[in-house]
Amino acid sequence: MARVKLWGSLSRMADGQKEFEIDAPNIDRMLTALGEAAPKLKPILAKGVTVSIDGTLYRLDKFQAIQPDSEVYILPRMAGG
Amino acid sequence: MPLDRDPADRDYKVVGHRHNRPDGIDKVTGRAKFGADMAAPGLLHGKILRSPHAHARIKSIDVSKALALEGVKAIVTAADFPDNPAVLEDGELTNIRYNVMAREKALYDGHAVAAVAASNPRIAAKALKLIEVDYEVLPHVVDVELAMKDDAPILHDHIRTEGVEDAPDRPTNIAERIELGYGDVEAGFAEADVVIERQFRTGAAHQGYIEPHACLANISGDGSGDLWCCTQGQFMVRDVCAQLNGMDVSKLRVTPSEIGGGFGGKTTVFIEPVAVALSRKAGKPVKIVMNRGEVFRATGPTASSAIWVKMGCKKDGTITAAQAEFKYQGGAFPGSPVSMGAMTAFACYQPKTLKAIGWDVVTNRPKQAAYRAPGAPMAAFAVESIVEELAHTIGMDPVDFRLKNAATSGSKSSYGPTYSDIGLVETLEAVKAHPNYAIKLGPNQGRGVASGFWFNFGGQTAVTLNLNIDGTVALSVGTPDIGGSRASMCAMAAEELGIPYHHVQTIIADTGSLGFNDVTDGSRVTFASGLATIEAARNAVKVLCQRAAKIWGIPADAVTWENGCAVPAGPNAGEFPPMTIKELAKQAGATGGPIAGHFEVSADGAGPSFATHLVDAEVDRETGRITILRYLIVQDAGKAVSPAYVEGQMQGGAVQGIGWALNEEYIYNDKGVMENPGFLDYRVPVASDLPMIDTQIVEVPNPGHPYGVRGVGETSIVPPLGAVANAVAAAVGARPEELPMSPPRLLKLMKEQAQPLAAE
Amino acid sequence: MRYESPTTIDAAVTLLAGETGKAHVLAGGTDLLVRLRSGFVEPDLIVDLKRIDTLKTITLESDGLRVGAAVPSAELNEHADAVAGWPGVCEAAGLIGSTQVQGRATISGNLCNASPAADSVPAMVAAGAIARIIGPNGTRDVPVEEIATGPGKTSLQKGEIVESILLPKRPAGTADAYLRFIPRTEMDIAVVGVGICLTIDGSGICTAARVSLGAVAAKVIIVESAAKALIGTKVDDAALNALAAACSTAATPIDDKRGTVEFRTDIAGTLAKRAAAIALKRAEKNL
Amino acid sequence: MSQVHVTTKINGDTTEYLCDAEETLLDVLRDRLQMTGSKEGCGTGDCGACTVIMDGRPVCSCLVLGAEAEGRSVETIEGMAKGEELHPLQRHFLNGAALQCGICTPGILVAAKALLAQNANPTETEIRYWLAGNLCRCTGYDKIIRAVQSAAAEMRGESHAA
Repeated sequence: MARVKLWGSLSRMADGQKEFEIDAPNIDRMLTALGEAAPKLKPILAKGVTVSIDGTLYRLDKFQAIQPDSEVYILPRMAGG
Repeated sequence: MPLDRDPADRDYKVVGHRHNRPDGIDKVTGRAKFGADMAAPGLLHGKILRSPHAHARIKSIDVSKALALEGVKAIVTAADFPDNPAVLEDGELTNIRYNVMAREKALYDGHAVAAVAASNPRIAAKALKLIEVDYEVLPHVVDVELAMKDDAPILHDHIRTEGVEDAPDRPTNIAERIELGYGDVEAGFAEADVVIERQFRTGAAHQGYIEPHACLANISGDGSGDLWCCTQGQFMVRDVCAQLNGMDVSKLRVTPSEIGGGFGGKTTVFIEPVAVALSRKAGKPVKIVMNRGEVFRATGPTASSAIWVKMGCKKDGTITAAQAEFKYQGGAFPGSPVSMGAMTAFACYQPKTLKAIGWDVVTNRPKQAAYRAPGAPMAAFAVESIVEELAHTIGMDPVDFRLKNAATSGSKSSYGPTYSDIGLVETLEAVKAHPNYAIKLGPNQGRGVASGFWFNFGGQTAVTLNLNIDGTVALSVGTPDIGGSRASMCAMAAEELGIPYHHVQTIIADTGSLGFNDVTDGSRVTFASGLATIEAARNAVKVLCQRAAKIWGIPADAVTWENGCAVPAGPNAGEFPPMTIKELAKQAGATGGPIAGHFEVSADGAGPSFATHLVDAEVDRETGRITILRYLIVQDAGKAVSPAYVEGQMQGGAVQGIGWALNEEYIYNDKGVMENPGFLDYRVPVASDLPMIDTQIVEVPNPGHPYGVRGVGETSIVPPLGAVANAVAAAVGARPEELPMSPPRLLKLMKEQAQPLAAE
Repeated sequence: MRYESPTTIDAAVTLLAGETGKAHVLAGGTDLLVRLRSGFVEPDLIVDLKRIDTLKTITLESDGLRVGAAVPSAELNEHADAVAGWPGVCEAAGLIGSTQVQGRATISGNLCNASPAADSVPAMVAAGAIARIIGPNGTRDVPVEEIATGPGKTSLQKGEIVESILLPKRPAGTADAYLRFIPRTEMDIAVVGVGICLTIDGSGICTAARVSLGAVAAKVIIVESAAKALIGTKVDDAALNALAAACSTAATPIDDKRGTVEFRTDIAGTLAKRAAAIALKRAEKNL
Repeated sequence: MSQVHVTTKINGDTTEYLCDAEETLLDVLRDRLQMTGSKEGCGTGDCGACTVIMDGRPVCSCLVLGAEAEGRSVETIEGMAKGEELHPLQRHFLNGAALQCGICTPGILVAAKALLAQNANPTETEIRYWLAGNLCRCTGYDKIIRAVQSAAAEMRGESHAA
């Protein structure tokens, strides 16, 4: 079970819950499970988020593997200049 | 893509050495073709009519007189960009459509309202004057805090604040509220021995690239065609232009020109969809070139901001609490970089508790575009100002104070995730050890330090490497070269293939020749196109080894690649003299066909970058003018593939930051009209304003890249605002809270607050 | 639009006087072309003065140095007599735009452009420069301070051209200086400009002075009270402070993108002090 | 509207063209003569990207009418290298990484050439002030100044390192 932590204001959309234990093999499954656990998050997740797995940011790759002991953060969508 | 091996063990033959850029000769001889340098037979010239009002309802547009002028071939307005599902389903695309051509309202001074194509630029200019627009001028707002007020003029009827529990039931200019943090900041402040809070403001700075936006569209009667333009992302231009014009993406081919600076400002479209629409309507090629006034009035500056920061620390320097509120206006549409401002603000440190709130606000200004580390420099200015003040207050050396609190490899970042290998501490220690840190200062001089952070990104990337008949290599990448990246690609391909640097020629491919690539942004190119280049080269090497194996009649896995040659893997593989890449290239047709390698990836793992800047400044106490005496940048590049170009990125970013700190800002009059849309009064630094900019590259390898490369383009603009402010504060004994620190502002500050001697 | 490049001043005057539409004179062109391009002016005729040989010369005359209307400021700054005799005017001319602009811009054009912030004008005013005007009704000599009447407006009549500017000869112990304030080091329009010309006698007493301010009023102004503050003094600290106060009092600037009323008022005094100190040093060498 | 006929020398070659009275020399160079090496960054003389040398002086070609070039001599970036041989300034800019995007480079090279023609040994400050009218947004000027210094040294015969 990976610990999935919500960045700042996202937890508002999860009724204040900041952390979820989710068993998912990759980002895509994890986001689906998260959306089911916190339905208000679904539109934000659909708009696009950045996922950090053990400190590495993933903006695109939805099928990046998540290990059971991974630290996962859901961050806002980001762009650079 | 993980780091290959300990870089200390690695002896690079090409990477890390200094090479001339492949585009260099063309650029020093005037041959390089930039956006405005292309012509076509029968070319028409396009010009754009822009709103003179900050906020106005467009009641009607009458183009009949303009259309009747001899030489005018086509006119387009918003009606020529009709609704289609691709646009309507994507909020950002809808906004871009509105931004490139005003619809029911003009939302800022300079907002495009109509466009003309005519047989020469002078006729096009005349035609613009004949277009009659009936405006109903509306109240406007350009200030971020005024725009947040309940009675502010409202730009969009549909905006309701996202990110708040009880979304307002009426329109607002506040597009989004964001929040992040951890721990109990009140408890953190209670634990602190010193608490300092201040309110800061920063002006809107423009990317200020010297090349105005320019493009040439040539669309045939069947709706297919070509577009030539200066952009940071030809694929983005293709997709957006096709979608806004209701074309199949496959019908538009976009070729990127040389790009005369971007800094984030060319990661979106402005004139390109308009040129496509005009060309299609006129049936002729149409070129649009912005003038400098248009660049300032209608392309993206970055956000202006109002930032409140409060921080507390113990006497030993430990930061116990950090709290901030960031208000960023991003112009007429949602999307200011406030969340990145909030996330980067404290990313250099490990405050025990943290709470940050951000507001994304719309105002009657041009839609902001990304500008080098979007959102981060102004946040760092505020935070680094307080950090420096805390250090002085507890009597601690400002570098030691930063070292005490510095984010380290394996520490938890202020925005959440745990850092992998990072190099902040190394930059701080290098600054402390640098001779500049020990130089004695004279009267009215001050020294300032600031650190900065940027995430760095990867993104979608495709690279193709083709072996030529003579053993040289043609490398195609899809990321426009804005900082010397072609040189780095040549170096990485040559390194992998074991051939000389100048045997690789890198080109930026058009959209018809290569798979999709995200725009050049987020300091991603040397990292992402670089790792794709390395992988493409490795794929080519596999093919080369197979061909050698075929020729030698041994198994493919019995061949390895060394120094540009196929060689038997060991004594058991057989006795064959090394076969050079040239010999293999020559026989390619006979051994199975063209030899190539390619690689496509959504690159992640870019690895964040940190920098620390050290600046000495002198203040003329009677006029408020600031002189930068000396400037040092220390930055972690992971692995500097092309050290000279890494230094160039560091120096260029620092000087842009100096400009932002000292003089650059959008100035609006009471009608919401920009007063300084030119290089005369939008004051970017000139050569005589500056000293030499000293650089020192630190290399803490990024574990996410085969060579350890990190992006370097953006971090360099993050520290200078705070570093310069800290130097000025030290020189005058009063703290600048508003940027730019223009002479009138600084003189006023000194009169009101300054101590006779540096007292901080 | 027509472009004409006559080779005599009479031909130029005839062209300008005979034009029924809008006519503009092109000397250096560094302002006119900007306004032309922005559509701010739409002339029917442009008369280029640079083919008129007599306007391209700098001549040492018995009563001073005559600078033709087509002499670019870079050339003025290469002229040894000009730099030695009128350093303030030359340094002001050397501040107009960039190196490239100075290769074209002329002090006559700077004068006729009638910008209150023109760099060379306060220096010329302080130097007591005289503009020679040639027009359909003949030639007249006019003090340069009488040329501009307001921003962009001059006292020149239809068909009249500033043919040259005379920098009058100076008595011993006289020197000038020009200082301006800009936020950068180069490439800006003066936020405040100060031109000062002063004369000292053998004992170091200031016997004559002219002080002129730019960018603090609708046109470049002469500040008599500031001159009085210097005359009769050794240009010591007390005199400099009185000078500064007089300049700040005389300044009636506006708030705009380049500076505030408060800032300009303040800086006018500061710059005047600094310019006077430079002029004094130069004057001491000229004794 | 009749056009103006102009005969002028560009990079040593006698050149004739017709232009509208309103057209600038920069417009003529770029649009009529296809010499696009001179760039337009501002059109108001504030950036220097269009710098050419006219009768020995560097000028902003955006502030010169095409018609004014009659009988003059104009040097542009296209005339700086002699065949394959780069001008020392070009070579030092290339070797010293004194260019990034390259849009300001032609104007800076032409302006620097004019500087070295009148001052073979300029100080850092003299170079910085001479080039103050040439904006560069990429480099922070450091490597540009160094390249001008090293090219000047080579041209004085002090150094052949390039």
